Amino acid sequence: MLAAAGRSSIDDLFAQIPGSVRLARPLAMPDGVSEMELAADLRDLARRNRSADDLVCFAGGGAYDHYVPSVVWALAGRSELYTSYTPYQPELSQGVLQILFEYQSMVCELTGLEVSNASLYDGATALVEAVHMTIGRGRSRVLVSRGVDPRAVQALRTAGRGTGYEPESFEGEPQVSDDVAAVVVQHPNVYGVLEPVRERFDAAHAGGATAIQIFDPLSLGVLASPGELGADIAVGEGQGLGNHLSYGGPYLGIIAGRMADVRKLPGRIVGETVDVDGRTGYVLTLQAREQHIRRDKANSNICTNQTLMAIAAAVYLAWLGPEGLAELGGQCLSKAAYAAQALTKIPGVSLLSGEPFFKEFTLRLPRSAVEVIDAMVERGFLAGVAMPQAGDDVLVVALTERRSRDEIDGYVVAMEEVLAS
Amino acid sequence: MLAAAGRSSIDDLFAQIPGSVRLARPLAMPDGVSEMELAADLRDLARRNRSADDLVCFAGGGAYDHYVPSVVWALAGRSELYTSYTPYQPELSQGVLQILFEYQSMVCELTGLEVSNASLYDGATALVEAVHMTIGRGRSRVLVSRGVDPRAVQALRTAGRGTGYEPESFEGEPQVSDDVAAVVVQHPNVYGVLEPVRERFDAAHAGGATAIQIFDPLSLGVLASPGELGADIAVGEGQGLGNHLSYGGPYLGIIAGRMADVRKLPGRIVGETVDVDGRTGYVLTLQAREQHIRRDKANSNICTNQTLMAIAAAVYLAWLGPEGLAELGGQCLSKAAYAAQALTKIPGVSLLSGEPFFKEFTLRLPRSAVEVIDAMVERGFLAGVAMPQAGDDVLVVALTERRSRDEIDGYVVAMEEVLAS
Amino acid sequence: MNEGAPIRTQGPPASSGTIMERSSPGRRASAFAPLDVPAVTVPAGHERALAPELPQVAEIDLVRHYTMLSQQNYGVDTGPYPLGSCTMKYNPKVAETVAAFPGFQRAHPLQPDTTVQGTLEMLWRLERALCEITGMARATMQPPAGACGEMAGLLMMRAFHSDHDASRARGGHARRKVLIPDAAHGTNPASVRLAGFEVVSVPSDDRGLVDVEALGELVDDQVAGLMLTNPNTLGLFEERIEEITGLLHSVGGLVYYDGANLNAIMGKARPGDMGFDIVHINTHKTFATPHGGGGPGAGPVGVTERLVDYLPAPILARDDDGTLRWDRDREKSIGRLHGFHGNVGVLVRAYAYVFGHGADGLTEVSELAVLNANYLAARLAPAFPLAYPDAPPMHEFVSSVESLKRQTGVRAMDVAKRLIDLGYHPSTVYFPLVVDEAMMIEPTETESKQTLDAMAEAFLRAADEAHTSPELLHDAPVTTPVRRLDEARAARRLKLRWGAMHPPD
Amino acid sequence: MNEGAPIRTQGPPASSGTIMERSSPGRRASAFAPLDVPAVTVPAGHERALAPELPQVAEIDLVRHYTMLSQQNYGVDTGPYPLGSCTMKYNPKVAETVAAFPGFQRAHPLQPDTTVQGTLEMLWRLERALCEITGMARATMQPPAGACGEMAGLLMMRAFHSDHDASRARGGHARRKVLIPDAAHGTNPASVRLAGFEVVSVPSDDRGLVDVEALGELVDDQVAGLMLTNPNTLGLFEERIEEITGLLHSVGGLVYYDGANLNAIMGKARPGDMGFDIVHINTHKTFATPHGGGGPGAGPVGVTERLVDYLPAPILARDDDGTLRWDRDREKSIGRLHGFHGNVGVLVRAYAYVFGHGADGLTEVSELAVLNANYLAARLAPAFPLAYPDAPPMHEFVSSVESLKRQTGVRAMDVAKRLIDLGYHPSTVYFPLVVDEAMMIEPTETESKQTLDAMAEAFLRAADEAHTSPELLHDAPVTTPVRRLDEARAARRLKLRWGAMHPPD
Ligand SMILES: Cc1ncc(COP(=O)(O)O)c(C=O)c1O
Ligand SMILES: Cc1ncc(COP(=O)(O)O)c(C=O)c1O
Repeated sequence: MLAAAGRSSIDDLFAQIPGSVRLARPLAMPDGVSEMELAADLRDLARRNRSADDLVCFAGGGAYDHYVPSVVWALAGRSELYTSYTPYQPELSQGVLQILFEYQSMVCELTGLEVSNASLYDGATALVEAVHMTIGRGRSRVLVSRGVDPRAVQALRTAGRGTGYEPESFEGEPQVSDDVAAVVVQHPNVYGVLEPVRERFDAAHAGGATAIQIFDPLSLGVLASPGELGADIAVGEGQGLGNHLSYGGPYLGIIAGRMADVRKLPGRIVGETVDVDGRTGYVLTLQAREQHIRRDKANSNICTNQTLMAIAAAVYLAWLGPEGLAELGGQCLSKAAYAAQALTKIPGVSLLSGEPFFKEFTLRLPRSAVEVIDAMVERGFLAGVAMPQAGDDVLVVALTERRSRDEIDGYVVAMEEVLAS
Repeated sequence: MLAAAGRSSIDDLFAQIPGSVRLARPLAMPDGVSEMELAADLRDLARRNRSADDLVCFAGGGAYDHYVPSVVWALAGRSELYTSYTPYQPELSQGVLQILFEYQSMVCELTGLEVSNASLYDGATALVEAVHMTIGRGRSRVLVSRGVDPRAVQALRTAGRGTGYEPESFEGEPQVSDDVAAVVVQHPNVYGVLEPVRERFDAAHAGGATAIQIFDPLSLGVLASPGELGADIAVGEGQGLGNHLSYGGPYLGIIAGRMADVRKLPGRIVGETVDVDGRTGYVLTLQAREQHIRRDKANSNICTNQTLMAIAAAVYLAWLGPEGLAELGGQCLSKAAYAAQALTKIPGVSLLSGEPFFKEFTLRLPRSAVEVIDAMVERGFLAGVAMPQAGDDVLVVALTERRSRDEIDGYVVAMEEVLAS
Repeated sequence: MNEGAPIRTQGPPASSGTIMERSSPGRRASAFAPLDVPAVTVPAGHERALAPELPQVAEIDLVRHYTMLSQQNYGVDTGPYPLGSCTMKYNPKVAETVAAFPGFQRAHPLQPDTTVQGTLEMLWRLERALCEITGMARATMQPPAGACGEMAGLLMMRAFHSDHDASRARGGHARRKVLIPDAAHGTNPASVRLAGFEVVSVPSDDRGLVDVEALGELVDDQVAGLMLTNPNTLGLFEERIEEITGLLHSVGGLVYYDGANLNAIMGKARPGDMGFDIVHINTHKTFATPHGGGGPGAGPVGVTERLVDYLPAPILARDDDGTLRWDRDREKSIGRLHGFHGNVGVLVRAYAYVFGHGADGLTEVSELAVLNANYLAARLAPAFPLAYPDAPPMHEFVSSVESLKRQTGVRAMDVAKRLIDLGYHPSTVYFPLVVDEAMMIEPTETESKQTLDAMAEAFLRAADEAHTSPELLHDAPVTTPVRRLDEARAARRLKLRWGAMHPPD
Repeated sequence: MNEGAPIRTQGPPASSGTIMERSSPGRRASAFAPLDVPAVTVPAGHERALAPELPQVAEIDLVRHYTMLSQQNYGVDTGPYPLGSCTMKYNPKVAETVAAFPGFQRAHPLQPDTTVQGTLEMLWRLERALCEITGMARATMQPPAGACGEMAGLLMMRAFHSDHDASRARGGHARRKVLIPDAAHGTNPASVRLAGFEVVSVPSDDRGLVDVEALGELVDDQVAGLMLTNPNTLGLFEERIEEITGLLHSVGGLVYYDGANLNAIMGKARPGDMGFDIVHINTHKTFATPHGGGGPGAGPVGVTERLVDYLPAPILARDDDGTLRWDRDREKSIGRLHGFHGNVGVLVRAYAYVFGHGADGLTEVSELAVLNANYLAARLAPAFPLAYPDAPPMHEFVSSVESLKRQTGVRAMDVAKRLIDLGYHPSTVYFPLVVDEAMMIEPTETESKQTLDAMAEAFLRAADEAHTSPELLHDAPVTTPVRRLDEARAARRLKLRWGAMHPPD
């Protein structure tokens, strides 16, 4: 092969690299190992974790222990799908393209909005992209409800440094002057509580700003959709839709909006069309928005996205169906209510967040939340998520359809013990 | 649908079942559960086991902890393969058919014999089928070396009750009179030891009997093949070829023999042919041997076989390649030698089996083997397999390429402790 | 909606040869940890002379080759698979998940019983459930498939008779005959013969049921037993089943239930209540364990109380403290049928199906299986009349292409091949042997009405085309990677492995 | 040997509509445990008015539908995928196994650090290895893809300059310009703009390398930095790289290494040693984490010592007792870029690749990647000359179809589509934008010589056919489930979801 390539040696292939930058030594890391050794190494590492596989998980905060049915990854794990890349050649990619089209359709149904893209990185970056859609025409202020996940706000703050805004937080009624680009509300909010979204969005619209809702896709079988609530753009974390917890990623950034804004929408969008013989087929469309065409004029720099997670979400949503989605929502709602009631009977424990809530609620504990969480791990529970910005004694507890009454009762008993000790 | 079928109710569909045999009550078992509950139930059951996943496995006796590379089940687990059945419609089944053809080819290469079928249930039943091929023409005695796995002999005894023979065991030189149908030798034998197979088979042939070898497919990169040793029929357990331990099944019965005997070979056989356009393709062939055509004249009653395990074996063997097979054999050989040497240095421990051996050897312990095994479990080891028929103090220890020197050294230390206590 | 015959079919030639054609000297996918103990070589005289010619390929070659081959295969996951007698129902994916739990997948068969209580508990519960479903007392999980279960059952018959028969003086061999309906599956007669019995064929009456009068003639004290499916091989329920089992029992014979058709009657009727003494179950049929391209399956066998002692050994026993263990000490047992405990990995999947569905779900399975078959039979009847229209079909039915053949020259095989081009796996054809031009169709409960309708339209279209353009059927299939294959040539010019071609003999 | 374009192509119409067309009221795949606590309903005013119209299907419908769709997709597992700049190498299967270990897969991102020491150790070791490979001091694992890594890098540039720049008085905004070669990938300029900088384009010379003299002209104290791949977007090594980075450093600028082409130089040269300050890595390219149909990836970013303080927060810290924890207390950090810790599930796979290959293996990867590209370039040269023949290609190369087009009217797109019919995924076409009728070909190291030869023959055949039967190219593809699609219509008559069609606006 060297000869055919007109080269005399492997070294010759690298001759154009100046000696001064050539690495004169081997890389300072171990040499390769066999699959057998590698798997053993990673198995040992994995076993050093205590995960939701052996701890009963009441942690939420944007990542939830919803059940992932086997069928989801039996299909999303088909290698023709996961070893392909962005469908630049649509004739060879009808599988991925059609599934993304179905995903977009289901996201529109879920959110009650008109158009969805084919995925963003995660919920937090989806918020960044949504806000970015709204900046301009003299509007560059971003009002963010205090109920928005602080991690999402941090991501917004990071991105804002580049684009030139600084998220401002508001509580109650937002003051929407004519320099406000967006009003962001999370619903259910980071404390789990249902917000008076319609009023907030009315205020946004009255001031000419864009209403952005951060939503929980799993709530939308029972809760009013972003579209119904008046959101112009809805973003959410799609992890719960068939994606594993995986210590925070790969997750799924969902974004949906109005058709009028489709050309501002970031990322890939799949459209239906026909081929030269008139057969229905799918392609990436409106590519003129994207970085590879618009370059520094593009709205977003996203290229590689989270397609596989969107595929899993499509399979999961089709698995759920409308009735499943509603039943799941009802289960979350009921189990959260049951758990909150039982926990607040423990002396010293009270609801910090008000009601109503969906699947998460926030407790004030008589002790440091971090300590309680550690003590609960000893008893086999991931007790929830601490929320230091609201107080050291604040704990957010999440309930999914997966938690049984027995598990909840066990959790309550363990919490009593921990708080009594 | 009922109306279209001309029926008035679901009950009507079962009207032809006489009331006297109708089940008038629900089945006395729980009602169905969701996937989520089912998976939790089975996960709990699986966790009640301590498997080779957390115990270091030195157990063998026909089932071995060889490494199963990820690629094997990534491919054998493709649903088009595993949700299909016997390829009765070859045009829709070229995948399974070609893989079985490749499997047969690789088995022939391994064994040095001319023809293989497409799988039998497991090693023990493969022996039964092999012996069955030899009965007839005035020959009905079956001589079985004492080195043959007692479980295989038991299976032979069970089947012999139907076909009309009683396996007779021999040690040393078999006495092959003209009523002897088959001489069966296991090599390496159940104690791990290499037998003087050639001499045994010469004796068999001198007496006009068929020479049957039970072989270990993983030994055949380094050990002489059954064909080279003079076997007429070779049978073996194919579990080690990419199939999981799975508490004993599904495993893979391998059988190979001479072309002259192909019409006696049990089970499915795939052959190459051409289609009406001259394209190469594969079909089930020589079906006239089989039960569905020959019925009570068939040599074997096998129908459903272990195709999927044969597929896994084909992928595994192609993964190994000739060099991998040889390297694996060398590793087994070397690790067994190392372990045997270290263990027999422990006071009171001696080699019961002589040398040479391949990957297994047999120890005489100063204590009951069953007790030692239990005590070793406490220390994180599956110490081996007891062999009560050879003595309560007899332990068979197996080494695969997967065991590291560290694990072996740890095992030796644990054994010292156990025997000292 | 078109289900499609989802196998790769056109474009560049599908076949790129065997894996050997991807082989290249020195390439290799496998790797091991470096040998960390002193190297030992094979003792003299034991070395292999000629290295096996296995393929030399990288992992990527393996993956491309076998992925492509998988795409040339049709499974239940690609479309309907109405093979009569095979119960090709959908295989729920959860079964694959749970079977892969390391506690199950990595258990060694010879571990101490105390270390595998999870597996033993699973097997115990499954045994109890199977006994409840079939009306049996105990069951063995050893047989890896139905045929092996038949063997187990017949050997138990044999052992039972040699124990109990008044004619034991004659060596227990007096009962030489086992009765089997003429339409029975091939494994039945083959097993009978291998168990040392003689096959006696029982005729059917013109409704397709056992001719009970003729059976009466055949039954005598030389009869060890009768093997039967119910619904029978034609998919019809043997209404006189109690008379039949009674007849056998009256001469001391035993009755064996071939469980291939159990899918029709779960929760509705139990073999035990019909008078059967021995029952095998094909978990790969009734309990949706994947067929694996031909296997593995599992063939648990249940027996009534009086046969429990003869079950293959070992069987499970529960100690007073609840611990389960293998009871090996079973004097009357027929012995061992499998190297270890049977296809346990398959049985985990069966457990998932049985307990996932539960009492209510299994009953519904049978209801829908029978409903689907009746619906499809009715839809096909205009073109493909039932071979035995006088008894109502249960979960499957046998149609005959005989009249179509007379009118158009098109045979059952042609219809089958045309169905392939129309996107469907054909039904079983030419079985049972007693029906000319038989098509044996078992849609199973997992096909929806939409799918049944689409399938019916394909069958009816093929029947239509038999009249209007029979060449479409004669030439079919044309959409597959290969077209009709020369089976005669395959058997004549045996090529059963790469590299070697054996001349006709 | 033919690799085949293994996607389902003929037979019954491949398309059977969307999953919605399999929907039937009341059908449902999902099931939950019965609610075991008192049922609570949604508080008034919060109820959903209109239920979402999701499909109503059974599990079998899901499986058939998505299995069929998967068969209509071409991935690395089906054949070669020589997309330039994308490094579509083989994805070892072991990565899927280890990523699925429950300890990794079921870890919640907000668990106490003490409970996820396994994951943190994995991330730590991976960070160390990536820093060694690239010559950086520390790295962040947060960016979920390369583009996000670019953003992180540019924001660090920004923060660094506003901290260090003499002209801080001017608000740290003095350095407004970021230089990018004209051939750069679209994400580079997009990121620059989003980070609040202006793009200044750097021209190439006629060898296809950065015009260092022109660069000299562009460099001044308003320049925040330069972004570059090396090998560059044309697959050529920037031989004057030290001069380039020196130029930037001389005015206080920073140099960003876009790691898209890292596959060419592992173990051979390190961005850090070339003078780069910031490096992103695309694990989905260099470290074979599956591309997922478009994602997920991961885009770790490494920096030299002087930039460590600016890394996104949190970063890992090891306490004296060896315990790892997230250090959140990082005053100068640019902040958070992702909701949690990045695509950790992807990073496990990258770890498997990096440590599976090790120092020797990674070096060999680059050697073979460059060898394969050079071999293929040489084989294709007669028909598809290199766009920049004066510098030797590294791991990928850009050919031009310009001369073929002039002779035959056949365009790069036609060649690409014809390759599909010949069984191959085409290369990248029309990128980089600076080359007319560009074909950017990156075979990767995992393709064997056999495969390269077969691929070369397909390319050459297409070139031949351009002369002899150009309609084969113009009409291609004809072997796929759909033929060339009307992209203009898709953009004009937007139909982006089922049910709704939006009129042209
Ligand atoms: C009626 C009947 N009996 C017995 C069998 C044999 O069962 P197995 O294939 O599981 O050995 C079959 C299998 O098709 C069958 O249909
Ligand atoms: C040169 C170059 N830079 C940057 C990127 C963007 O990386 P990602 O897709 O991971 O965001 C790519 C991806 O194709 C690329 O090729």
